[in-house]
Amino acid sequence: MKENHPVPATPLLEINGVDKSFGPVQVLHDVGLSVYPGEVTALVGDNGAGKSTLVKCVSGIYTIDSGSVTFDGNQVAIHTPRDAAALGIEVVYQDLALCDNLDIVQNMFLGREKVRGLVLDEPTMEQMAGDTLASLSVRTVKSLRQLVASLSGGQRQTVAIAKAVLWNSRVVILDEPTAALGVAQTAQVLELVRRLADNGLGVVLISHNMNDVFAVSDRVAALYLGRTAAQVKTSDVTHSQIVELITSGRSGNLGLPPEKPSDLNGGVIDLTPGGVQ
Amino acid sequence: MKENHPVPATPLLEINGVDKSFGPVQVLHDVGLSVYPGEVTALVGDNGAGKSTLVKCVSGIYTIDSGSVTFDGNQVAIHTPRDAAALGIEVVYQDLALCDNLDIVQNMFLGREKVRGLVLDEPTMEQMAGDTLASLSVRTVKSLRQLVASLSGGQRQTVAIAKAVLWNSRVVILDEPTAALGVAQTAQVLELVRRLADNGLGVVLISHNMNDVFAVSDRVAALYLGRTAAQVKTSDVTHSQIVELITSGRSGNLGLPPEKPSDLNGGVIDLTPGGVQ
Amino acid sequence: GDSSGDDSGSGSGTSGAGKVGVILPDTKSSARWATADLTYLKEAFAAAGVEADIQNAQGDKTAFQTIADGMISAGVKVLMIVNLDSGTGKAVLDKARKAGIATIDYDRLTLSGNADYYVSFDNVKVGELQGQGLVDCLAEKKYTKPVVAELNGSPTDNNATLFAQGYDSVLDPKYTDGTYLKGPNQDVPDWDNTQAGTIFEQMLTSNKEIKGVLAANDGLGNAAIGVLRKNKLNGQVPVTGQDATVQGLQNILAGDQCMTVYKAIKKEADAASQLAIALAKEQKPTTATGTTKDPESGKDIPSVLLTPVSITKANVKDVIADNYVTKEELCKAEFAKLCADAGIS
Amino acid sequence: MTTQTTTTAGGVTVVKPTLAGHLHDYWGRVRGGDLGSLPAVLGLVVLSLIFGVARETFFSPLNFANLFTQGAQVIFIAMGLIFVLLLGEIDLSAGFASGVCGAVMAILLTNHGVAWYVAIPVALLTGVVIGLALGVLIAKVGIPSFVVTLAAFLGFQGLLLVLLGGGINISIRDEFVISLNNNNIPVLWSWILAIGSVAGYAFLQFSRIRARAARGLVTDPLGVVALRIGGLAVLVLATTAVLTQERAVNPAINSLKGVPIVVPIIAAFLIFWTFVLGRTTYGRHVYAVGGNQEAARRAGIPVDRIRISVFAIGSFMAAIGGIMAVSRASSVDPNTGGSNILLYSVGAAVIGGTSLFGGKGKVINAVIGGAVIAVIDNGMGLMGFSSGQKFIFTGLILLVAASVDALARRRAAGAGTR
Amino acid sequence: MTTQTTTTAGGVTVVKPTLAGHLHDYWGRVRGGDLGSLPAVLGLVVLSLIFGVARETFFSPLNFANLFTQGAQVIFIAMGLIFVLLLGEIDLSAGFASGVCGAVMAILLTNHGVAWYVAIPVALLTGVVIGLALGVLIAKVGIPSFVVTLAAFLGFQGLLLVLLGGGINISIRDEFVISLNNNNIPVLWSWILAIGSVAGYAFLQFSRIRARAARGLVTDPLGVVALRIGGLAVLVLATTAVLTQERAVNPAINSLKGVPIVVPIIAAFLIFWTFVLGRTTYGRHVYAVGGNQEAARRAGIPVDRIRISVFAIGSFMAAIGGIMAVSRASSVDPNTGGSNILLYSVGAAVIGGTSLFGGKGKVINAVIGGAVIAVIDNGMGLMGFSSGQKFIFTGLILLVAASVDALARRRAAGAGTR
Ligand SMILES: Nc1ncnc2c1ncn2[C@@H]1O[C@H](COP(=O)(O)OP(=O)(O)OP(=O)(O)O)[C@@H](O)[C@H]1O
Ligand SMILES: Nc1ncnc2c1ncn2[C@@H]1O[C@H](COP(=O)(O)OP(=O)(O)OP(=O)(O)O)[C@@H](O)[C@H]1O
Ligand SMILES: [Mg+2]
Ligand SMILES: [Mg+2]
Repeated sequence: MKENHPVPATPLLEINGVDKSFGPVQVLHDVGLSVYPGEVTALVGDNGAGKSTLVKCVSGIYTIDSGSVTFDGNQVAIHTPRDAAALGIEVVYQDLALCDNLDIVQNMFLGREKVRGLVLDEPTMEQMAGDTLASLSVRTVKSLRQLVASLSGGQRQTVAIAKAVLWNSRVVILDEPTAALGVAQTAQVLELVRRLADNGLGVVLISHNMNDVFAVSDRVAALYLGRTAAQVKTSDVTHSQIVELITSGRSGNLGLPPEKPSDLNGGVIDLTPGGVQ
Repeated sequence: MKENHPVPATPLLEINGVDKSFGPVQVLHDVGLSVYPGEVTALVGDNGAGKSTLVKCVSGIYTIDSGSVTFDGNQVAIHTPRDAAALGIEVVYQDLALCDNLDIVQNMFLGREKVRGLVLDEPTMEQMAGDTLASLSVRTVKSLRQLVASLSGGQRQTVAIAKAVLWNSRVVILDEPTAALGVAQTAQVLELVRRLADNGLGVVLISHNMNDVFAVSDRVAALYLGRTAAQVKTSDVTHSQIVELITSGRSGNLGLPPEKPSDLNGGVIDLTPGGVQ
Repeated sequence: GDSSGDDSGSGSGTSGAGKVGVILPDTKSSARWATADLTYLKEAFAAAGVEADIQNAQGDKTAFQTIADGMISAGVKVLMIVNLDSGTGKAVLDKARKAGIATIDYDRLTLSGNADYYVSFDNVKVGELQGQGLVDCLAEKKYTKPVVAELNGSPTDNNATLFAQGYDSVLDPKYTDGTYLKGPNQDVPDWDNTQAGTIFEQMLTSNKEIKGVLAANDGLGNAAIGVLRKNKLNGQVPVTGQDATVQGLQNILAGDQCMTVYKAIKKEADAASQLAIALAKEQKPTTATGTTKDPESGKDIPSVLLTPVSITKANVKDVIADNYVTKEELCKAEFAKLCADAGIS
Repeated sequence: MTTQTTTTAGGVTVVKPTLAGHLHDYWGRVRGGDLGSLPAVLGLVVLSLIFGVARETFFSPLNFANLFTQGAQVIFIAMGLIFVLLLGEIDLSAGFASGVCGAVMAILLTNHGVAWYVAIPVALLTGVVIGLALGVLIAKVGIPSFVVTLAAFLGFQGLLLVLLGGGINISIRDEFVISLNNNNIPVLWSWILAIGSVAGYAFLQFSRIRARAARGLVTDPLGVVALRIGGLAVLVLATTAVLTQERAVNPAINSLKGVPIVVPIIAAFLIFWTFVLGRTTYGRHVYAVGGNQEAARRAGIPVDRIRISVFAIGSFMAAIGGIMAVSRASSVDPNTGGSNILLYSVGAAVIGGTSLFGGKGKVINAVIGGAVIAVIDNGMGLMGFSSGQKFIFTGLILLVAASVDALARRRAAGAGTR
Repeated sequence: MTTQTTTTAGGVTVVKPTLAGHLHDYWGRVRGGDLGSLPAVLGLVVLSLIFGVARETFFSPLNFANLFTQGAQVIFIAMGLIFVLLLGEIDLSAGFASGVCGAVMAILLTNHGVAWYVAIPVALLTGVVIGLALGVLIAKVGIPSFVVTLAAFLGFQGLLLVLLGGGINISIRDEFVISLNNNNIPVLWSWILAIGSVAGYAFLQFSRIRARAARGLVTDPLGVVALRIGGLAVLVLATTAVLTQERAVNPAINSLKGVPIVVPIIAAFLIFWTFVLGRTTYGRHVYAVGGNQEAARRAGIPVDRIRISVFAIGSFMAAIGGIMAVSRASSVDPNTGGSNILLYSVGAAVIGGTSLFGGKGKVINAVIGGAVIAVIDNGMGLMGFSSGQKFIFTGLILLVAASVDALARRRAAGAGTR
């Protein structure tokens, strides 16, 4: 599936030196990430490494404490999700964020409803939603007018994905999009991810599944305890190297310098007996 | 990891002919499932097949419309989660159901707090929680007193799992427990699942990941559109047979009889162009 | 309107007199407290050069006590209260007495309160005037066996009970001897005019024969008149009132209301402020010539008692003459002619 | 049961809708606990029967007409509150805001001799400004709405006293304003309006079917549409028939017939706001913010602006309620909008089926719930109880009406949708 | 910054707590928007300064002592409401429930000549029964608490009227009851209680440290503990010092000094309920049900029973509030517990930092919020405004106090914890 593009010179989205604290807890330390058009960048890291936090910083849900975000060569300030959407950044969040009191179609078009004059154009929306869901192998939805509150875990996830890919965006970020999906649906989503990149979009895929990462990604960026451990071409690394980067932040000459625990996260509890330190 | 037990004659938990409707929509049709002590039973099925609904019926969150649940040879009526807990059935739900306003320790001991006289015994609980989390490879929690609202997706999942295995139960049901987990944590959880079964518990594992299913399960039960497609020994089937059971409800001589669409789910929309019918 | 207590009480006023604290009850039972009493008392104290802090408890007993606490701690020499109920009134008076403060019951007697003085209109008398007024108006209409509806004041207001006592003493004999038929009789919570409208509308719906309405004050009267007007019955069904408000007087001029009761509040206020001023100057008051017997404790309280006046179309001009209501307010627009007809110039 | 399937736009196969299928689905939903306003309507019927048996005048046309004018203020305030409640917020100041707006109108009319077509817009504008101010404090400064509107509740109570010069009543004489909540539409026009509205509804239904059919989408079966139109027609025409009866206390003196003017005003606002909530982007966003504020924010919805706007709508509708109250009392006093008006209004919305936690509710809830409140108030007025008994019975009846609802919905618990 | 680590039970490595670290963390939390009751306390200080500057009597010992007796009813009702609010429910009837319970006591005392030690328990029992009834209707029948308690609000208002025979006042003469919210503790005993409570707190703190240290768990550094104890000591002793001043207006007639009796009563309930919420299984379950009812249900918590119990606690505390109100007024009338008492009580809880959406709140919030309300009420009383102005200013000041809170918490938005 993967094709070889000539790597474009400038990244579409570039994040540099981002710090982010929640109260006394610093979660991101000087994190960087580059997303190139036409490529799938896999963002990997252990649970709690800070992947979702980074995504939320980029999409305007959290404000960053320091650091810069460059889009298309221009430094940008993203304060709200509207700003991100205006730039063409579309995100599938891990905590899906659907409105339980609305139905599938209403959720998919939320914030970008189709109208005819003043009136909502329900038929058009219903049609477009049906088409998109069908392309994602959704087969068990009872009705497009079902409330999302009553959907199964996987169905909810599909709605969230479908919602993000409905639009003409330039960067699509997917935070563990296949976590709850069945076999067929997972395959469809991975194919979709690849197709988006092939259409020239910048795609960021967060996943804990190394098979998926190696199947579709062009680059891998690894986070370790809130720091960028490495960003490399997928073809340059092996499966076990990535796993090492994820679990210890280093792998051979890749990764962070040897650690001094007191420098890392101020208050990390090392729960594994005999772990850090 | 898997060991060969002599299969016990009677299942620990047996579900027979369960129907469940939500208003006009029937989600489970005449579903059966047997859980044997000392075994891991994998419950598989496509998104929206009814796995989570079945689990919730067993754990007393939903009341079943008809059918019977037999525990340890006796027919039982499970009306509330308390009833299920009293029988020794412990569940990790897909929609984790943690109290966001409580911290990790408080969530883990919710409903079964340790007390000394009238007063909560916080030190004991903190200690036990720490030990359990450590055994699940949790390394990035800032403090055991962190509110679960501020945990990452994987950290929340770990807390939910840890909560369920803290107790001396007889049946443990895990609904997609590894969906959000990192590589190391996933391995730990699978090992834990096997260990629970080896200790004589009945374990039900719901997963979309066939590798995991084959790695730890003794039996596989497949649901297709709310019906039991098959319940077989894992060693008797192949990877592709299971996938076929999941996606079409049949595989060779296994599975449901050829379908009549009007018989299945009253109002299923077939969204894949040219699908059912 | 504002009180004159603009610098904190150090105890001594400009003329060497102590400060006076006045607590008025509410603004809902009657408009007088916020308008008439406040103005007259303020004027009287200002004229005498006595510092006064005048506040309104807004019908809230807790607030009433809180205000009293504040005045006592601000060091007033005289405390004049219009109690919301005897219980809180007594609590306040007791506290004041313990602090060595002279006390005056204004308008309402605090049972067992043992205030030093009492100044009031007779509220039962007010009710009697209302009852008599209605009797007169019904006689004028020459209805036989008219059905009379009663729209009482707030069930939580003790004065409403006193008014009812007064008018029932006039009406009950008429019911018993069959001259009048007893119609619906309901209380209006909080003296709420909107609710009064609904309550009266329902009275009229359930008993279409209502020929007279005993409304406890002008606001309630106006609510009843509104419903009557909708049914084009205004003017044919006499309605009573109280307080001589602009609204009530206009309704009287228009012929929709039969009477109101005018309490020369200025006289009451002047009498009370004279007492207070004397006490503040540590003189013995000479105006309290009468006495009132506290029905609970049986004690005689030195009193100044004033008489209320019944107002009909014929003597509306008296209210103007008293400057209680100005001609400009009353004789606006379409009322100019009616005023002239009533002899108001 | 065998179901026929049909194909709709995009090649999607769905069950073919039939009349029987619709009824079956509805019954399934009802059994499953999704009852809409059915229980409130049931409660209304039960209450009416009780009062009707206890006092025969309850069912007289006069009393029926009174119901509308008596309930108008609460219904208008509740309509506005629906928007606020949809966001999971509360507006404790709505009652006194209606009083303030009513007082503004009365003062302009009476003290300044301004014409109604100036006074009413100014009062409405006052409402909008109040709402905007509340909304900004809540959305931008971030104070909880309970506290802001509690402060406003106190503030407006004071403002009303100050506006009314410390507690006097102001009477209004303007014929137009008084007519709003007192007079009736002539009988002929009553019928024209009634028939026109039914015809309009039928036209909308059929044109919707035509439009969907033209796009190849699934359409409701004709039987269902006919049932809907028929139901509405019966309701509207029966109401009109009753209200066009002579109902004067003394017909010799004064004829009283026709639909009260306030009825079409309520209907107009009901239709307008239902349209806004159901068919416009704005309405969709209100539901979204109420359902999951974070999801709405992530979808790029300007959450703060939506929040401010619902308070503006709330206070605007409160202003209309205030105008109606002043019209009915033909005067304004410091208690206009006070007493139980606020609690009754919120109660009307909640009894009608609106959730206090946001995301769930319709404008019709305000009307149905308001009707329940008005019926209780009206019926209690006919019973001739003492105040104490009246309060107790009102509470009890409210409880009974709500229990009908709650018990009907209890099946929902079994369906796991509690 | 280099942090030292230490090992605690189970071999878990954690950061070693130090005084500096604690302060740093606290500052971090404050910057991050986790302010606890700091803003409310700040608001209290600001308000006191304003009133103190405007009216010097505000700071007199007499006025200070008045504050407690004036605020008692609201504080007690608010304490009970905290439990109800923690579940995301509301109790609109708490005000009148307090009135009813007060009336029950007064009737027993005055009309039936019963002794206080019978009358008070009966009144408290009445409160519990009321709460249980409300709770059952809400939890078992499933009617929303807003509707049930609105009905109860009306019902109790009526019941109060009926109990009081249609509107009369009942005075009480019982010295004990009157003393509750009017009299003071002798000066000697005031000091004994004050010093005893500080010593008790210190003892608890140290024994906790010893117990944890004995189990090898992390303990708070001594500096932090000393700061806490010292802070409490300053507060308690300073208050006692002021309250033991002679504060009679005319000491020759009557001496007035000592801590008002109501102060230790408030303190006792504060400590008791704080213990229940923070250190018992029951309290934990209340938070769990408030935070996520479904999660609590799945954890096997008897959600319905918890729900019923909080209403019982709410009405029980309302009964105490009612007794205090009757004590202070030495009488009961149909408006006891009416007026703004309810809104003030809910307002006190919310201003103190309790969420209306459940799961977040502490009993101390009721005391701090109640103090804010009492200070506003007390200060406004000293200012000598007209009623209209007073309402307006009360509203404005409430708003200002809440803005301090909201603006301080706005930083939380930046930290994404909005
Ligand atoms: N609001 C918050 N307040 C405090 N800490 C937080 C908050 N949100 C996240 N954290 C902490 O920040 C760290 C990073 O969280 P994040 O959700 O970014 O992890 P992640 O890499 O997405 O993990 P996962 O793979 O489990 O989803 C975690 O340790 C988490 O506990
Ligand atoms: N409360 C409900 N009301 C109506 N339909 C529901 C409800 N809950 C679930 N469903 C429907 O029931 C079907 C089964 O859902 P369930 O959650 O059991 O699926 P699942 O097998 O767990 O799927 P997944 O793998 O995606 O988690 C789905 O089609 C879902 O839409
Ligand atoms: Mg994540
Ligand atoms: Mg599932």
